[in-house]
Amino acid sequence: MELRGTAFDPWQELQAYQHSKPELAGKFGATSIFIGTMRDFNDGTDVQAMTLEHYPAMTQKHLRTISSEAQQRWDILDTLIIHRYGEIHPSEPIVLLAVWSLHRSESFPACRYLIEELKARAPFWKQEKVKGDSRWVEKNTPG
Amino acid sequence: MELRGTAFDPWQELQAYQHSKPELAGKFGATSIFIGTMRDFNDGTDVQAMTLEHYPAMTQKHLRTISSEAQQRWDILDTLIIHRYGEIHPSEPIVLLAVWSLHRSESFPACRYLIEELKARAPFWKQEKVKGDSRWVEKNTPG
Amino acid sequence: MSITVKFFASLRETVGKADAELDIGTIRTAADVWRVATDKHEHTPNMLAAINMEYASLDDAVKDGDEVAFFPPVTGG
Amino acid sequence: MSITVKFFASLRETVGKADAELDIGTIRTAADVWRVATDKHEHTPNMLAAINMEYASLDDAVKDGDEVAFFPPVTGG
Repeated sequence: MELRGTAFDPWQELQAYQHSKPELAGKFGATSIFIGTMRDFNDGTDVQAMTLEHYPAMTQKHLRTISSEAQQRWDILDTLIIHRYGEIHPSEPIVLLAVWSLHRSESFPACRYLIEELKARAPFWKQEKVKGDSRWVEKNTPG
Repeated sequence: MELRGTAFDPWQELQAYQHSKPELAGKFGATSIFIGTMRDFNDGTDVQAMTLEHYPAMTQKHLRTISSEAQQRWDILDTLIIHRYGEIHPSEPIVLLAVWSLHRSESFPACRYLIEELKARAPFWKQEKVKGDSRWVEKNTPG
Repeated sequence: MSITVKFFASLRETVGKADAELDIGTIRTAADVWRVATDKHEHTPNMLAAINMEYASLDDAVKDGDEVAFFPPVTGG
Repeated sequence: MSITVKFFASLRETVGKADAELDIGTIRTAADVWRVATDKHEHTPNMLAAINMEYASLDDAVKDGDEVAFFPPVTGG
């Protein structure tokens, strides 16, 4: 679980993370991944950039909780959560979630649970830059 | 959609594929990915290697069909399917699936659909090497 | 005998500050914290509150040393 | 006037060949193809058949030029 203030490459992160866990090699049969990426438009208008504000200690606490809830509900081997904060530009990843398990019947619902709970509970707030102005995003798209 | 006779790195494939589609940049908000990986055990015994036999023309046809069915059922921007055949070793990816869409409510069910339909319909057959012997895998784990 | 208060996102802008430190005095609930810290500022009905990093209702009790936060609906991910 | 036949995986091993080419003769259905190509070999009830790359039932009709395949339940992914 990591909060990141600068842009990251999800493929490099996944490769490095899996490499850092040699004990998983040969043990998992299923990996489910979700990446949320910033688009260059929202609600019909162009978006130049976005600032993601957060409540650091509470965010960390809740991402850890969500992750252990997933580990309790499903038989999974490992999870990875990386979430951006700060200024974000179109086509940059906002969130990367990955779940490793023996079978897909565990990794799929666990990955979905992580993103739904993260969106419902993790204290982040998006402010979009639209035509020089700033607007707060009032709510997330439903899952 | 590609059938691959040799080992591949899913992260490199994803990076290269996304790089090859600059028109997608900034347009997608959600990417759902599934990777099926060979384990070093199955049904309680160690597995040294696996041979994946397939029916090439029928496999290609069905993977294309499954992919266009997903594109018809959900509002998705792109899909990627890479599937191995031939001799596979533990911890090598067998299948890589990715779906790009605006929102997660499209990418998640589409990605799940791809793997369930692939497992149900694509003509592949696994033969495991166990203690020097070969055994055919009789059926897949349910989803 | 004090309470730390935090405001985030649009609420931080509306209230005009990010933090406050309150003497506990007659404060008993999160709603009291809001009233004292914002000088009875009105808030939207969908405002969220957290006490010590856990979601709380405005009726929930606060005690000395607590950190109380107020913010709009969350929009991460 | 011929039918191309293919056998895969454990079925290829049981039958002892991967391919066959049949004169169409009195062959009308996929079941006829199986009987002629395998010399009336028994098959498991879960055997699958495909005609021209599409899943088919053993009762389905075949015609000149068709490719008919027989295989066990698929186990990809």
